[in-house]
Amino acid sequence: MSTAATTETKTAAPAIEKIKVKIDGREIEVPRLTADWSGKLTPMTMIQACELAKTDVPHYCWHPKLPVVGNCRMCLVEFGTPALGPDRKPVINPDGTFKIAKSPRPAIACATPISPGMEIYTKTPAVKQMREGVLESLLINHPLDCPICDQAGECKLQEYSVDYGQSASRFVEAKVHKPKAVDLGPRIMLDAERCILCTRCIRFTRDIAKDDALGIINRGSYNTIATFPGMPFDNNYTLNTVDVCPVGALTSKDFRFQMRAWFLKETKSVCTSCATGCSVLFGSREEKIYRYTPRDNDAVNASWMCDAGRLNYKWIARADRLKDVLVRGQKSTWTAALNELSDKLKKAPVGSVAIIASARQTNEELWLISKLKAKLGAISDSIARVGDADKLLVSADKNSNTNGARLTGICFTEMGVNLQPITDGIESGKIKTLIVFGENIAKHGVNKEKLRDSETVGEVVTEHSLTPELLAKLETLVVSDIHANETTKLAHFVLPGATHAEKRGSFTNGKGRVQKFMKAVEAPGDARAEWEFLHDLVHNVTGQNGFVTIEGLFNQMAKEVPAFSGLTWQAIGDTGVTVQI
Amino acid sequence: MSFQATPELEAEVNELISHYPVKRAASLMVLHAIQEKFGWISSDAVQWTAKKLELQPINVFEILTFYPMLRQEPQGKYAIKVCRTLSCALGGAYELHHHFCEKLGLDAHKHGPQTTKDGKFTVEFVECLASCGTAPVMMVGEKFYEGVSHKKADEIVAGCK
Amino acid sequence: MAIIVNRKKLNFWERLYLPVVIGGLKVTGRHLFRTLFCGKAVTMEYPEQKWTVPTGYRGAPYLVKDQDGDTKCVSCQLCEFVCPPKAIRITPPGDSGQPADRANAEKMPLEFEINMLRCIYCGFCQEVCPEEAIFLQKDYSLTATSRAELIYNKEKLLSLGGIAPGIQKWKHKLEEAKAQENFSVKL
Amino acid sequence: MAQEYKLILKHADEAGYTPDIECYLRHGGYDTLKKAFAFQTKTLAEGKTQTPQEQLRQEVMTSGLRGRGGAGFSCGLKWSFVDRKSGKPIYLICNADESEPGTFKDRQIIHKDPHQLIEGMIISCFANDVKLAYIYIRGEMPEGAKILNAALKEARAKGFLGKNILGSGFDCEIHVHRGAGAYICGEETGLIESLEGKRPYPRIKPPYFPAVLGLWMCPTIVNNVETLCNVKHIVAMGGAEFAKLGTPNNTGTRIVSLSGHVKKPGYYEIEVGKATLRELIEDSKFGGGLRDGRKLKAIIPGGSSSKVLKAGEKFKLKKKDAEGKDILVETDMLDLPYDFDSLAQAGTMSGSSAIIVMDDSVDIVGALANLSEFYAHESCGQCTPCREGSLWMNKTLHRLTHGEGRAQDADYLVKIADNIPGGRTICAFGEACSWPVQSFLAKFKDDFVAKGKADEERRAKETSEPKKLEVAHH
Repeated sequence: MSTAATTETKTAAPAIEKIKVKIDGREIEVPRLTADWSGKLTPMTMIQACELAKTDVPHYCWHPKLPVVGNCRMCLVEFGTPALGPDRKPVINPDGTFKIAKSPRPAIACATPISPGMEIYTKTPAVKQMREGVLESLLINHPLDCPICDQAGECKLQEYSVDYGQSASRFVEAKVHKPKAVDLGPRIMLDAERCILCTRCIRFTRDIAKDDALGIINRGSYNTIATFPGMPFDNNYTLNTVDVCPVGALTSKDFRFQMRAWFLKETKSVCTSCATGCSVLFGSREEKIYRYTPRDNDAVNASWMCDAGRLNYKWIARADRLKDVLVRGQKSTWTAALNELSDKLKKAPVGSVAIIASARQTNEELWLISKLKAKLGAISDSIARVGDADKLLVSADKNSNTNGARLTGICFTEMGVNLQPITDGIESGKIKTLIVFGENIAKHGVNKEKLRDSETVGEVVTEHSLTPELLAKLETLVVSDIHANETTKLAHFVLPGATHAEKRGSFTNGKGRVQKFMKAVEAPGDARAEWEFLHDLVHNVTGQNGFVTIEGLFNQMAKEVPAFSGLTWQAIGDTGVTVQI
Repeated sequence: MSFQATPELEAEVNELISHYPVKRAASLMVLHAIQEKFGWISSDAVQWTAKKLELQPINVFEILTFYPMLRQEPQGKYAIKVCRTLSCALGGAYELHHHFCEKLGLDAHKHGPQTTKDGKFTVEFVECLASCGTAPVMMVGEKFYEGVSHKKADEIVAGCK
Repeated sequence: MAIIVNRKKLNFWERLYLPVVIGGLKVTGRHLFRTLFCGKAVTMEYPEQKWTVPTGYRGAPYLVKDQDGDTKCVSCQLCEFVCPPKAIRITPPGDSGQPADRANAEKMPLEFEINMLRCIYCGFCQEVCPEEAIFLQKDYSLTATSRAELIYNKEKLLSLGGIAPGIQKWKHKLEEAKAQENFSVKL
Repeated sequence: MAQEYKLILKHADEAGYTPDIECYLRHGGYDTLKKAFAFQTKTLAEGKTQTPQEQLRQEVMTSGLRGRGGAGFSCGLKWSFVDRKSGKPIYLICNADESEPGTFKDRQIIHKDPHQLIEGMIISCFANDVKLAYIYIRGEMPEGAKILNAALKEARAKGFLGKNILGSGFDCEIHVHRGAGAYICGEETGLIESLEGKRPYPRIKPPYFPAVLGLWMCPTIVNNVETLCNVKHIVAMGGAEFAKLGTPNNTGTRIVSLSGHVKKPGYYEIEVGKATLRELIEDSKFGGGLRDGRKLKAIIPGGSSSKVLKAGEKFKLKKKDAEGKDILVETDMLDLPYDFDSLAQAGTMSGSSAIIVMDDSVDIVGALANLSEFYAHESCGQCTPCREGSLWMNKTLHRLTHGEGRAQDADYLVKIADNIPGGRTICAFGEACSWPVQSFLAKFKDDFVAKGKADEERRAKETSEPKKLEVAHH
């Protein structure tokens, strides 16, 4: 493979010593040290070794990205270590193996470090009995209200009850009742009765989100998760606590009573709210998206995402979506519109066409646009969006594919330098055709001024320099967008596009991570993925025949764009590949 | 009414904080100090404490709700605590608690601290007070009484003016 | 792998078929005789006359209410999931949607539709229901003048379903919780 | 014949002895501290040198002193585990959170002779290079905290505390930290968390062993009040001399707290193992026997969490015969010598040396219900089995004592209790709350079954289902 596309940056980390442990009689070699939740190298624990050995150890409080507390006691296992003789050296059996001294007490797999020669037993009758005991304890005061609980179907209590629990409860006493439907904050609802007090939410918000807002109040069996009275739990990462909650104690108000989890189709995708590009899963049913949840990707977002990004999906199903191909205001067909447009473009003199693409389009689409640009000798640029950044995941750059736009040559390192020349060109009549993708230039203008993102940080309108009057000077205005807006009203050609949820493609995030995303729902009406019609347009105008599949398109792009060289659609995988930006 | 720390309390708290290399460690002692002055710890007092110790209010609230000796509500002028754990129970603690409740017009079967209507007494049936050899034992405020007979109990109540 | 089933070899009489045909005609004749002369009819004048439906009969599924007249369904959508012909369609209430009409059960369907044209009366919905809110009842002849009419909505299903007393677990939970009010956590 | 042997409480109960420093100094107070400071670096036979601190620690090791808090772990070993190479400060905490029901020995020391504790602490601090120490006293002892604060002030004024103590160049400061009513703060890591100003949730071990990652993640020693007082006497009399007190492996003296149905409840200091349970209960020098006309029913020998002993129980006790061979001798429970090892052999423990005596007037179900309410109230709620199990047992026992029992409840309780101990919880509270239930049920099962049966029969007459009774805490 070639050089430009590097996978992970390989630093000469010191080799980690490997040790041998036996898990349920199977020997496995594992590293002695491994990264803990904060990325620090710490001794590998039993649960991590079991994970490597693909041995299931049930757990509630342990989470690979959170500090270890060891309070749920679900991961108790039995173990033995090599017996030491009087000389403090391991005793060797006649067959050359270590003599194992089995520990009389069990250990929690999540906090006990492994040692050479250790044997871990996860399937003994004692372990089985302990798991049953813990599950029974967790369930005695649980309300057992699965039919109304949003977590049902993805609940660890349900799963482990089936896998490790007993069928019947012996409990005949009255349950402990705690507050239900507690409004913890603007996005979070708490049902304290369902809570198993694993403290994952507390640790997340204290150690990851750095907002020490949650705690446990009261004592013993009456312990309850709570915020300080009158202080809402409202940081930008609260919904992650819903993800880490293994039961239905913390639920998202946005998703509350909307749809049962088992109906949701999961589609691997990428969040487009900022340049971070968190890996997400779309939960959709019958062409409707119900939620975003973060998807593990250590190179981008670990296991988290921000609330703003997570809730920023409702525009996909908005009623004002463009559904029809319009030519001069009249409904048309893709074939007719594209043929007419191709003919126009073929005849356009060099330098008479300008392209304003969006840095929210995919790498493949931007690459196809760059082909048009080359053929037409067009001037092109894109529009920057900025907002506030934080220290965890939110980037100031609100465009999801700024780097893609740069790498494909649509814009330069400083995005927006060509906007003034385009404005001047239209003014002087030199530019007769303007092709706009996904930017409402009639409203926002095409100023060099950075655009404050309207969708996520509130409407901020920059000074107009591309007024409707100016746009009226154009011979041809081609606009492809998702929603109807001021610019589409002025356009001669309106080409309805698809959102990222309705097509496949890839983005290059702020750090150069190329990630692909999959299609979750169908685009409404006649709307089509931009790469599909762009492909036709490029074919008609330039005569080049690329690929009609997204895989082929990507692979072709990787061959031609130096930054992507060596990549293939297949090789990007689910978590992406970092390229040199 | 928001919480107002007196200069003395402020000085005492500063002194307490100086006992520890980490401010947070003083929280339990600060809460004790507040309770000593005001009789209970209000929500505003929690926020004041948190600010003083550079913590979040929930950090203080967590410990306030954990310890039964810390009060989230005003209590009577005289806080009577009767020990109920085994040795005292063997020595007649239940009868003693009953006696107090009857005398002060409270419900002996109700759990948790109960305050008389006039706000003079708060009676609580508490866990071991660590003087099992002289059962039954009880406390009024910080004063400790051992081997409390019903007669002695009456005298104690009579002594509370 | 093919399995060869050996047919029983028929003898002469059997190959004639006549004895069987005659046997059948005998039954017909007997019924004819009884109908004409004994007044004992084996058929009935449907729809004026109606058949007595036996217990355990699986007719159309309807939603039931509890003894307090409250909707039992909590919109868990298990019936929708399990329904083989996908006849059931539930619209969950959503966070700001319709609250349940009884205390403590936070949820109730916003809409509940059964397409009776699709329903195959299999009874899976009744079996899967954790709330005992849907029962196959005795209706077997559903008629309408349009397809749309045979999509029964929540209101119709509830009115047809009637009352089915039960344990009322949500009410019970609330009572248990109320008994603990003195000791419940303060927030 | 067993005698009281007063070492720690030698002066405390003397007429006219007051807790102030003048009185303490008149009785030779702080002389041992001076003796400790006078230790010189010495060269051993192998050419190694031993610092005064190492010598002091050696004395404690030689003395065989076992922790008086409950677990009976060797104090010298505990000190030897301390991570002295980390470069972090070492802390010492005196565990005065005396909360085990039945125990009231530390109260005597703190109230009557606080300077003895302070001297023991300063010596222990010196031996372990500790510059900052805390006394964690339970909240229910406000007077004790006041006495200690006054004593610390006096000690400071006399130069026994603070900078450059007695010109030795050693700095040491001690502060009093008050608890607020939580049994779990007696667990050393729970205590550390509480002292740090957090909820007293015991820490997981590994990795948070106090000797390495204790208070503020620094090496920390947590010792009981009586243990630290003993350190003073060990240094005063020499470790070897101290080891002659008591019996081998059970050295020194112990203050036994005697409560319940005896004529003379109270605290008695004895040489460890030099008195049997019978002597402690019946001898006129100690408990003075049961109330007239009453027979012994059961003894809780080491604080409420130790396993109960039933009157008349017999145990096989390991002893050495005349030739020095190990033999098993059948011993009545009352003839068990009161020490760590004998009680351990009898399947229970001497714990915090608190004996609760119950005579035949006791309703054994009620007694267990009383204890279980204590444990349900005191569980911190961190680990699942203990959080849920302790309250569950309490609810069941509450039912049994309120006429709503079932015959099967005896087995039911054991099954619940079996789910809690044996390393399933972070700290020993899991054991503490289930051992009473397990042992009461093992030894008095008939009482429980009979109670449940009686309830069932009564209800059968009334034809009613068992009611669900609410249990709540203060």
